[in-house]
Amino acid sequence: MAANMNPQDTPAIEFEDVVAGYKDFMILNNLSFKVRPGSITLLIGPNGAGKSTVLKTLFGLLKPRGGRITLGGVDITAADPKTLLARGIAFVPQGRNLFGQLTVMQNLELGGITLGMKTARERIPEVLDLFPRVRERSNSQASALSGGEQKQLEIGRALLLRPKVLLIDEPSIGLSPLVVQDVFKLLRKLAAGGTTILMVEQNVKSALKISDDAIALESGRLVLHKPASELLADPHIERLFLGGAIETRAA
Amino acid sequence: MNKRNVVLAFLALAALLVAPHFLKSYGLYLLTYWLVFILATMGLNLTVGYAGQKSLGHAAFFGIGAYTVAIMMKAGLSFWLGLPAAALLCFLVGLALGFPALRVQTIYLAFATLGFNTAAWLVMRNEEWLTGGTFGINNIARPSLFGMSLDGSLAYYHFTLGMTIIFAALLWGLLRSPWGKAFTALRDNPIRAESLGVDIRGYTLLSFAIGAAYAGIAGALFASLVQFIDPAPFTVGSSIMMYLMVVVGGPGYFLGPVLGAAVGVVLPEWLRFAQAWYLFVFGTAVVLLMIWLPDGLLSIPDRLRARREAREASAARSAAAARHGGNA
Amino acid sequence: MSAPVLEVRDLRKAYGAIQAVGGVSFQVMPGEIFGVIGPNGSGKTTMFNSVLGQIEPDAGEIRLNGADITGLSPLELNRRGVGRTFQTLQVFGKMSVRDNLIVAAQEHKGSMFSRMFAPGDSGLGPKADELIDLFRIRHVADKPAGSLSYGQQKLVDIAMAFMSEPALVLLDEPCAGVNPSLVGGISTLLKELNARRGGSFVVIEHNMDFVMDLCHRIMVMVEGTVMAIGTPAEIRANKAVLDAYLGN
Amino acid sequence: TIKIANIVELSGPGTTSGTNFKDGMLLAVKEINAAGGILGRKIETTTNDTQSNPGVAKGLTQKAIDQDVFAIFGPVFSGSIMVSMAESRRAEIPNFTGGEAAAITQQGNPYVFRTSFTQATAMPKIARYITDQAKHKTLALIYVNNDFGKGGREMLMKALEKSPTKIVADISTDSGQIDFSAAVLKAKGASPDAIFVYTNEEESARVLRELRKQGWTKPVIGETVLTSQKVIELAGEAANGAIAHVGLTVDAPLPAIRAFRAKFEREYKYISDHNGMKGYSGVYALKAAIEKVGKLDRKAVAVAMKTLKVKAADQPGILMDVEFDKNGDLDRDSFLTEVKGGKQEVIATLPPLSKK
Amino acid sequence: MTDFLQLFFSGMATGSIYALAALGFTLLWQASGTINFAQGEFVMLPAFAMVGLIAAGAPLPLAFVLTVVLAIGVLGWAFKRGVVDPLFRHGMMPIVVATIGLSIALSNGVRAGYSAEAHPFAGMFPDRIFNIAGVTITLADCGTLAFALLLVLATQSFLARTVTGRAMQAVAQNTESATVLGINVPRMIFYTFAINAALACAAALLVTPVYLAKFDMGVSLGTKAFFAAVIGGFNNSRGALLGGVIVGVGENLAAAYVSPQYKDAVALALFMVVILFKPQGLLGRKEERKV
Ligand SMILES: Nc1ncnc2c1ncn2[C@@H]1O[C@H](COP(=O)(O)OP(=O)(O)OP(=O)(O)O)[C@@H](O)[C@H]1O
Ligand SMILES: Nc1ncnc2c1ncn2[C@@H]1O[C@H](COP(=O)(O)OP(=O)(O)OP(=O)(O)O)[C@@H](O)[C@H]1O
Ligand SMILES: [Mg+2]
Ligand SMILES: [Mg+2]
Repeated sequence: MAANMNPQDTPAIEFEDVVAGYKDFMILNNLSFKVRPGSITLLIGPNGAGKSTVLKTLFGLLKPRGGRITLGGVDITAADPKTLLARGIAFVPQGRNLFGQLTVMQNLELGGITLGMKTARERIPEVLDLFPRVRERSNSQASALSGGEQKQLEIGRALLLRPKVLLIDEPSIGLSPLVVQDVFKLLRKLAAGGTTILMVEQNVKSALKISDDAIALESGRLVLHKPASELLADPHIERLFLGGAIETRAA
Repeated sequence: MNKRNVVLAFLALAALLVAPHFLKSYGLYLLTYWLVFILATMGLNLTVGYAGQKSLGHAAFFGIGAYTVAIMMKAGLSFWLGLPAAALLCFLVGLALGFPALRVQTIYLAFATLGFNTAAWLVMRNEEWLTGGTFGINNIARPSLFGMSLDGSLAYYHFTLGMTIIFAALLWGLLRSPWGKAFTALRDNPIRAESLGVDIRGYTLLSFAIGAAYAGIAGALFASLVQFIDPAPFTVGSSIMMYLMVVVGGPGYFLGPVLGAAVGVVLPEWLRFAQAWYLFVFGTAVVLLMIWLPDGLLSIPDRLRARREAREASAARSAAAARHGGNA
Repeated sequence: MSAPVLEVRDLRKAYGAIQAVGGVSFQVMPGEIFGVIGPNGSGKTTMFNSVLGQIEPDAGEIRLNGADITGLSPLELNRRGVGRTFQTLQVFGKMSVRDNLIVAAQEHKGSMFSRMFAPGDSGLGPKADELIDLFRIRHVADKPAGSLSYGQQKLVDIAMAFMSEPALVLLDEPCAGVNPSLVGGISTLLKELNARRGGSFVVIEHNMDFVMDLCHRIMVMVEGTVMAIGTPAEIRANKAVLDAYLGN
Repeated sequence: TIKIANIVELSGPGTTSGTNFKDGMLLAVKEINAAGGILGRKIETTTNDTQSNPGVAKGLTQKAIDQDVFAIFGPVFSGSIMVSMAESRRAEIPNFTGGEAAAITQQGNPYVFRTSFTQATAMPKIARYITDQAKHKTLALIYVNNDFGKGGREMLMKALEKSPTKIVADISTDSGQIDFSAAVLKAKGASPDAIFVYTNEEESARVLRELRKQGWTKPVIGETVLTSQKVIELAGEAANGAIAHVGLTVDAPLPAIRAFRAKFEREYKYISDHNGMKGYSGVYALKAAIEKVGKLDRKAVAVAMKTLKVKAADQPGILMDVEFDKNGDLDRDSFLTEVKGGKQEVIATLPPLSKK
Repeated sequence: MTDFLQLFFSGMATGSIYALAALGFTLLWQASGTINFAQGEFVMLPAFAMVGLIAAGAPLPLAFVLTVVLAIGVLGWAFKRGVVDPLFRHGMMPIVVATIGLSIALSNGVRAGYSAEAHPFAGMFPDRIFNIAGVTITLADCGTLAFALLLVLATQSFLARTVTGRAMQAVAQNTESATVLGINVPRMIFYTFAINAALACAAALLVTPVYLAKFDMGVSLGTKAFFAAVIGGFNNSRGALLGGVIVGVGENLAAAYVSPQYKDAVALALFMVVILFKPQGLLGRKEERKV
């Protein structure tokens, strides 16, 4: 699908020769790729390949040193997170990102701060419906939650925004298998509703099943960009999961 | 230590040996004062910079050391008895102060040490029978070494220099042994450290005790240098100044205290040309220095090195990318 | 029948009205790889932290090789040969990766006093390098651990737990965020240590491929209690477990 | 030129005293220079701040010695003087201190000179007033717990030892203290005939206010500070009625002092306290000594200082007739003052202690 | 008994002064995770601004309003831009040291540039004394206490009940997450320091009649306030009031009934006990779980 994407379509997200990194250490070197609107694109690669860096750069947390990033054709290269949120992008970073000393409810409300409190409060019950575990704990301090509960809360907090584009970094970390299935199903549903999703996952097998396209990164460069189904059907698929295999294939 | 550092160390030593011949007594006094504070803040650097224990009570140890020597010498005992006594007493008190540190961490520890400092100061001020109270202790003699009197300012300078070098070398040895890593582990993540067998209790206590002993030794040298002590230099304010010296110099850098103490002791003297405004200029300089180098003066080489390495690494990465010719 | 390495009896821990762990008992045999699974919030981490002295359990008894270790500090447990990892990243952020690994084992060499005169790496350099290569973090070995990617930090974290080759290791979600190829590596490492030195392991994990492949026995926790303990095959066949946790 | 180093407390707890001392001293230098200097030579001054820290004072004294100054002025805090005078003695440089602690001149240092009374001189004078004139039988003492307060307290107690006046409450307070309700309550609780207050300016003002608030109507007595301009300004109405012995006061009914007060206020936009007068008259004492010797010889000047008698008529800058003794202490008239209607008024002039 | 009551009420009045200054500490800690060692100087500066404006002929209310505006600009905006922004992400140590430097610069700047003298400052309350059952209280005492109470409650409910207040706390706890959620981090930090500046002005208005405007008034005020904040609870604004009153009353009782020389030791002993047994302070919230 991705490979034979219609050239006229405006990509939902486009990286053109993006250079980005931390201070003087450039992780991404002239990275280019496109993401189709309303698709789930899976970003995979070994640890330290630069996957999270891609998402952070896209969301304006790292300023690119070169290249261009566009969102639905609009240049957002230098935009900050606040502007991007206003454009309908939401981001769930890797690791723990809650306000530990505030309650679960307060965390959710802050998640909707760009919506205005009224809208946010209206939408919170919907989100809690998706994650009953979180609902049970809604008055606890966020830091008291278990690892998985915290992750669910974080995902819920981003969904509150009903984003047009969702960037999500390894949602499955810490989630039990049933919840992972639920989350993946949810993402599929969102994509069906027109949301563009760019997801990083190490849980590659299950993630590929719900993805449209897959991008593999290695050392900050793109080593493949294919429809997910092709990858799943690839006879070398098992080898592909063995990280280093990508290297040998590419070489 | 690599070759360049050895050369640098020798140059510095030579400069310190030659400098007095170009200085009058005031310059020499200032230099000695600076050395004393290097020794004291090296101890604090161990506690704060390496072991990450927020201590705002270091001046109390400095004072305990000074008073120990002064009181013992007034009682007719030798400086050479007083010095180890000062070190030992501070070590023990430091060990005791370490116990709150086991219960509370971060800012709460800073509060506790600050309280300790106030308490120590109150005793120095109020127990007049022992410490002379606000009248202080006057005419503290300078020691002699192997029959050589250290009364002259040049002799005392050399003595202080020798002591500073000896104790700096000892600390250096300690920090490059596994202890150094254990202290750093304690600073970066005590919970993880404990689960890996690092005796955080022991190392916390020792980081306080050893740091305090260094302050005690410095205090002993201070008492003999000024030849008069009263409670004024041992207030919480002085502890805060010492903390400032460590942070400005570069916490966790071995030579940070050398620069930090220079900022705290020598810089205000340099700035005296600004007349009434000199402390204003000094305060402003500290603020600007922090903004420029939040990790302290000694982070400059690290910064440069990190920048160079980062450039090389990104170059290597982009070269690799070019070699692979982009997409598969 | 040999005696268990680790024996936990009726362990309980409540936070206010929330019974995080409500009476958990199990035994880990020498040379066993013991898996712990269960839905989010079922009390796995709380159970771990209680066993390891990180938090104080309300009730229960914990025995290591027959000796009562309830209430011992994490330090004591480590000295008795118990290693662990945490669910959250716990590395020494400002130290280099290599130093992270060295400090993880140095305290097992000699007395505190003798370490004052030991070489900087305590002679652990080769061992550290071995693990660095095994986890493919050679290119970042000299970087401060805090500046690594999530997965890389996770690898450092796991490697640290193995540096001193403890007889019993408890791992809390070791595979989270780790690339599949290295998940295999961890699996291989555990099996090898298990076979070579008869080490025992307790592993909390949500990655079912990993758990089912590796573990000899698995315990399923739900709502703070034990739902089932059994071999992977038994667990996979257990209808209740499927409903509560695995799905299909 | 004649170089004089001014080493004073310009920061830290001694700031107010040090600043006054420095300003007074600089004013005198300016005048003398305008009038052609001493023996035709201009005076050149350097001013350095000790941060109220003896360790720094020591270094600064050495700096002054390095610069080969003719005389050193300051510091004011006795701890700092202790170290600075040891250095100046070694270098044989006359040292004019602003300190009032008795111990300073008891060490037999031939190079140290007062610019004001010691507490050993002042306290007996006020004690004499308390016992003989006011006839107070009981006294409560509120003092500040620093070298100044404690030194004064000791001297007062010594002076009252053999008198019928008993000290019935002895209350320590801190410098920088805000709330004096406990101290005043305690003093009142002892129901004395009078309360003696010996603290620094701001604290004195707060004590006076608290005394008024708690309805104390009996006498409040002090030494020098209590009725000073600053305290009156800060305490406002509550200062009325306070009585104090003052060695030097800008409100003395003497033309020389009136003139000084006016000049000082014009120059520095505030009213000098006794420390300003100390610095000012100290420079004139030095001038008198140099002129007496007739050459710039430190040793000779130091010797001359020890028996120096200066009359205000000859040397108006000295402000009042003064005599130095062999210890370097000085003696002269002093005043009993009372605050009336927000102004310090001299109610009696007390002769030098030696004259009675 | 009358004595005791007198001491108690006087202590309350002094305590409310400490509380006003302590409030700044708790606010900054909750909303920016920083400790400002120049907090005392942040009160001293507005005090001098008001002294100056009044000397220039402005009536007190006008002087106060102008001072607040000035303070929000200088102690709020400029401080945030100049010191907090560059240092915020470097953790606490550099900010703490920068504020130490700032406190040296500010107090000595005022000394060198304005005056080393103490200046009297007429408060907004008329000089009135009440005598109730042998206990004397001034109108200013009551007024200060009432104001302190009001400000503490206002600050507390702002932080706890408004979304902006919570967003400010969020920034202190996890700046990166706050950014990701679209919280305007620089603006929240500005609010924090602007409110702090305004509170400092209010404190100056109430404190200066007693403390007197002097370049070093911040030192002792800052220290006492710091103790008060720790005892009450660094992460709770109501703690500032409780802590202030405890320190004020404790000192007085100690000076009267224990030993005036060691009266500071009583506040200190209290302080140590609190730190060791309830480090988060009497009203403070425990910090989060760590593993
Ligand atoms: N300090 C605490 N205060 C209050 N509740 C807590 C605390 N710690 C844990 N809990 C609660 O106890 C329950 C068990 O938490 P625990 O972390 O043990 O779960 P877990 O099984 O490890 O889950 P996960 O798979 O998500 O990591 C959770 O519901 C959590 O909210
Ligand atoms: N804050 C930082 N400072 C310096 N270097 C960093 C920083 N964060 C990440 N890096 C480096 O950038 C590289 C890419 O990191 P990134 O987090 O993008 O990896 P990733 O592909 O997301 O890996 P993972 O699967 O482990 O999450 C790594 O080599 C890492 O060491
Ligand atoms: Mg990542
Ligand atoms: Mg868990």
